[in-house]
Amino acid sequence: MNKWQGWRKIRYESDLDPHFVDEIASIPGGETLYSCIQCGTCSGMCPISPYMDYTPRQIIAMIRAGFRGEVLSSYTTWLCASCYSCTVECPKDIKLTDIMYATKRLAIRGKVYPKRFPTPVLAGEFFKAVEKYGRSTESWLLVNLFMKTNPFKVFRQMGLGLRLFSQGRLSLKRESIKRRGELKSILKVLEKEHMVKSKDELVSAGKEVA
Amino acid sequence: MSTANTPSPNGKPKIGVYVCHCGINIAGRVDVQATVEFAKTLPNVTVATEYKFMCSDPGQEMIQKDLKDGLVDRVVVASCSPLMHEATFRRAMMAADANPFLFQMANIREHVSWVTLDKDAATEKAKALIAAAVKRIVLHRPLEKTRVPVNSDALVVGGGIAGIHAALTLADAGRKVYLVEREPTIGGHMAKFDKTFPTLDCSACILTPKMSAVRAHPNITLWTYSEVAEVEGFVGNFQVKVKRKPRYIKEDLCVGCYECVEACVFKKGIVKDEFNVGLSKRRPIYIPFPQATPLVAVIDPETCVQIKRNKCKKPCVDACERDAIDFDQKEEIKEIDVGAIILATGFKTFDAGRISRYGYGKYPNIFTSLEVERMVNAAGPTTGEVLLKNGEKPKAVGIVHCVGSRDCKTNAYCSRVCCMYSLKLAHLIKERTGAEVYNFYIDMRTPGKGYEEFYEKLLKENVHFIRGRVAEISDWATIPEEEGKLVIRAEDTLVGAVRRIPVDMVVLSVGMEPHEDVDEVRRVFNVSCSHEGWFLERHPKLAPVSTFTDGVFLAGACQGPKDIPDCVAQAGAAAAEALVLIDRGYVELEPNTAYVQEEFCSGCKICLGLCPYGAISFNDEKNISSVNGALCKGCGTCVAACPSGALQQNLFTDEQILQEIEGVISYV
Amino acid sequence: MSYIYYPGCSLKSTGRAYEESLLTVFDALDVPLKELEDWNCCGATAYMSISELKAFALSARNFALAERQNGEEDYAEMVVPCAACYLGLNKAHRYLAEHPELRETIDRALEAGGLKYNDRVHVRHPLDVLINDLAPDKIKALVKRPLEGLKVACYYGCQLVRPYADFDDQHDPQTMDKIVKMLGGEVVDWPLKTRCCGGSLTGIVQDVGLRLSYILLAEARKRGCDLIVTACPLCQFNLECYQSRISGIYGHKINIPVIYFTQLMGHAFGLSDEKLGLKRVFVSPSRAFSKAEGGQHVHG
Amino acid sequence: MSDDDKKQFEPRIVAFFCNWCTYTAADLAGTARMTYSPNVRVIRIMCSGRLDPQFILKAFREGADGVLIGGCHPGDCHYQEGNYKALRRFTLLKRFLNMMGIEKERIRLEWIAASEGDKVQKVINEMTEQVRKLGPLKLEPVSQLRPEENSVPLAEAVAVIEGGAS
Repeated sequence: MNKWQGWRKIRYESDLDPHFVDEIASIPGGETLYSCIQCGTCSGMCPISPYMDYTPRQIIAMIRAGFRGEVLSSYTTWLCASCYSCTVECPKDIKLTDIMYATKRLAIRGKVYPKRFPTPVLAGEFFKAVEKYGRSTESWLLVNLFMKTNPFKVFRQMGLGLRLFSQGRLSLKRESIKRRGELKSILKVLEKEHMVKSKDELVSAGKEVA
Repeated sequence: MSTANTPSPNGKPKIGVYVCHCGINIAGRVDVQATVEFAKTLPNVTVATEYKFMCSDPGQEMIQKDLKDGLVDRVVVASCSPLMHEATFRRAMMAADANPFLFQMANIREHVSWVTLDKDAATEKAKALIAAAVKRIVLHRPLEKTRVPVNSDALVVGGGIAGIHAALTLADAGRKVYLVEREPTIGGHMAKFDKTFPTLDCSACILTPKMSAVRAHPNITLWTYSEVAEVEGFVGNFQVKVKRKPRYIKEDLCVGCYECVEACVFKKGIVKDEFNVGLSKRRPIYIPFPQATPLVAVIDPETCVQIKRNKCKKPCVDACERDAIDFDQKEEIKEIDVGAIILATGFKTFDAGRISRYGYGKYPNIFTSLEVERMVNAAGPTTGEVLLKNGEKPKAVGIVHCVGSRDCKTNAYCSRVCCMYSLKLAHLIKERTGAEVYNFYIDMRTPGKGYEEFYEKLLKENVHFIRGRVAEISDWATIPEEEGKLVIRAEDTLVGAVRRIPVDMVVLSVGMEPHEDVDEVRRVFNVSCSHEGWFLERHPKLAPVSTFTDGVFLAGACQGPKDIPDCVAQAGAAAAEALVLIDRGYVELEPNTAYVQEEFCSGCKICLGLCPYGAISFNDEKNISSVNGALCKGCGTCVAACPSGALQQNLFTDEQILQEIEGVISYV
Repeated sequence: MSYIYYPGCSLKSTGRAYEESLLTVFDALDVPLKELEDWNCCGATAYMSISELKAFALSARNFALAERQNGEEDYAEMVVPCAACYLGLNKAHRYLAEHPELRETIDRALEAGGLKYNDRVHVRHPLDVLINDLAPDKIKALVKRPLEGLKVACYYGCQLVRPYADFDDQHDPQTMDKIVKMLGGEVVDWPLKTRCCGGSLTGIVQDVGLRLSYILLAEARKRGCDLIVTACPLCQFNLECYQSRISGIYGHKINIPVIYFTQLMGHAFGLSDEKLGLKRVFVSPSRAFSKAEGGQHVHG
Repeated sequence: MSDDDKKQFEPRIVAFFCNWCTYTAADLAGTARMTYSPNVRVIRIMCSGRLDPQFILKAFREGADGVLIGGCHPGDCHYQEGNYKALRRFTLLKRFLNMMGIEKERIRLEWIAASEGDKVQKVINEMTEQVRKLGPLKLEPVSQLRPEENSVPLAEAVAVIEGGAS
């Protein structure tokens, strides 16, 4: 964006989504989200917040204010390494790591996550493998990942890879469980269900929606 | 007696039902109209009407008029909780020459309109409660309150600023006061402070005169190093047992000359000095501080060689010209009778060690606010200097707010005083050391006279304020400038960036907590606690210093975090409430006592063992039990136990309750 | 007490050494570990990002299998060495107990697979078992090569003690420290015990991931430690395998062996490097070890 | 609310709350505007120790589907130990009610301190749901019993218990 246009934009209430917070809060234990006092402990504890486009605290403020687009397309949730230091130290017992998962899932559902950013891709590949074989095979996971994001990386990682192979710490043999059918039928049940409830789901569940 | 007072001469009761809107508090959820129409259909109801505020004068006058006009002889008011306004309406009845116990309240606010979402459901529930009241009141009989004289002496528990002020107020009013303090001296936390916010006037200068006034006052009996062990009796007539721990010094002889302390075989301190919160050490025989009241030495049995092993040269004894030292002193129990009790047992500070990421106890230069209060005190261990453990002055100091406050893992509440004392300490530290001072806060809370102005003063003094709760404190250095420092990591939420701030000293502004033994204490005095452990006032707004036990009042931080001005104000209020009780000279007891219907008593004696107050005695020739109304407190346990139903309880007879049950269920 | 062993995907590949050393050491302590039959992925981090529900279902299947394998015993003690799996399973365990709505959904899913979970599982970490189930002197008794003079930094990582583990302090954990002391080693005090190593970011968002690992390695070195012990395959991988690249990127030569606490135990017990997977390392601990042995006689 | 919600069974529950703890807690719940199900009707007694077993029978006979009793926590009784007496009677009465075919889920004793408004809310909601699941109380035996009939065996039983108390 050009400097003279200014970086900050006025956010119009009509562009915001007042129910965004209710959706996020619908995860188990999510209701504590409403009691955030913006103290910043989460961002202070987070080892990665300096690299995020919004600090975890800002993400909560934006969720509460209904900045759906900004939150779901932000890099923040995809940089979260799930170390849970925010969750452990939050004075209001807000399950911030779970909230990050929730935003990740919404971002994927809404296809608004940062494209070509490796973490969502990794998640996708991991998911597919486990869905199919019940276990993940690290070698294949990495290969697929780099093919999808940046093929040249494969070569940069090659040295490391070979060394691991030589030590028997990587192998191309597919890990898999025996009773794949059993797992398949279990996961099938959950195909249509989501932990984060959309506004309509909330209303039909008789929850009070702001 | 007026006609209204003798209920329904023709045997037919005339019941008036008055439904209160309480503005929209009730009318907002309950269809008052409907309840009135419903009440009209109930048997024996002669008047059923409504009003915006029944407790207001016009409201009361409505009732009084109907009573005077003989339209009604029994009154049901459907409004708030009886704990709120029963007394009000009973007074109104009396003013109209009606017996106040021909009255019943239906609680359709606290128990209905405020707790029910659905309007229809609320209205139905209100109807049920009204029906119940109407059914039961038919069986009410006129009763007289019994009057019991009040003992004019008072007991104040706790010798902090609140207890001191309450005791002096009562004593100045000419009442005899017993002031009981657990520690060897009175003064409490305030005695430890150097300055007080926001005026920065010297704490000792305003407190010590009050302390010596206590000592000197002819009406005050001061028992330090003592605890209340037992309380019996009831409002106006408490029997109290006070345990006086042996201090191994004859209080009447000791003049506090320090000779014994100097003479002790230990030439310097060996145990951590409670008064200096561990920043210095004291000897086994000691005087807490030079202005201690009483200025009397005390011997700590845990460390005194003579008391522990009975082999010491006892130089202290030789040193004492007044022979005040007495190793044979034993614990003694004092028994006193008082009419009123004021609890002013105060608080303890939060144990900073509980938050491991703040490194208290791990890094030497991390202090609690109370420790720094002692440090900045001219009479303290560093004679007023703010020093690091190595004796140097800090160049940068971080003050961390809300340690043990506003945190669901420790204490969810705000401790109310930390923001202000942190500002005070920031000012004093800057003044004494010229260091850069950083305050880390979540919200600045300065609601008080001159408080916001004090905040502004600090802003102008260029103290740094960072809005962000500290995440971590450690000696982990990432750049050369951080080497050898304590690094405070927090998000500056106003900037939106994480900051690492290297400092030499950290002050943890610890919050206020109830004492550990609060549960035992409250049981001694029969008062309740909030779930945090603060003593519970009778009503948060209208009875802030009363408790649910008549005659027991609250003052100071034992009721919740408070600063000095609030403690003093509340202590004054508690003293005034106690005086109201004492000066009236008598208390009227609720006539809800038990009585025996002799003709039904089978003499099975079951009731005898049940009464906790020994109010029931057995008449052998008549072979029946009888109840002493003066001793009966009206719990009704014996009544429930009586197999032949001979025992009954005024205002809660079996029949009245059975009627009430019918009322709440089968009114339609 | 018999234990059911849940390896998780990493311990079958990059973390093989962890599995080898764990089984060997637990054998030596004669605490048999029996692998969970047909176990599946725990539903870790990456998976959760797509469907938390399915992630819980994956954990639930493992619980159901564990109960079945456990037979009549009232609780299946499920030993989970991988920190990520431990967290994933522990979280599922907790949530299934605390959130009936979720539980109901998951039960339905399991049913479709002909399985049932009856809350008869305990999720345990090896550290938890070693410190809380074993006789205190049992470990000491086996030490043949005490680690005298060896400066060890215990690195717990994040997911092991946070947020659902209840066997250790979440900010300043102690169990691994205790074990190192039992082995005669010296524990280096450092404030980064539980700071995140970068997790999967090291591989995919390297500017961030590798920096996090670098911070840990640099501080460990500064505190003068000879060796870092971990209890997590990913932490071990990040801190060890990327060491040379990290040294390159940040122009700061770092060469610290990073091994599993089980490998360190095995070594102190005098067990062979092969059995402990100590041949599968990038940075060899042998120099550190020899420092410890400083001339004293070495048994078997 | 959907139609079948409207149609759902609304149990009638009578509660006996002691004046000093539970009744006060209920007031607190009100002051704090904690909404809960309207099915419970509270009757105030000075102490849970006043609770005469016949009150509970009466309530059921009058058509209550459940009875809730609230007293001070053990050790907190305003009258020293009335709540212990209540507990004793409660335990016995439960057995009796069972004989009469009244499920034990229909009667509940809770210690609720003056500060525990939230507990009042929780208990009342739970109790309502619990009783709703059981459905309306259908009880021939009780309706046939004359008050004087049932009061005799009960009184004796109570006597035994209280005797044990003294």
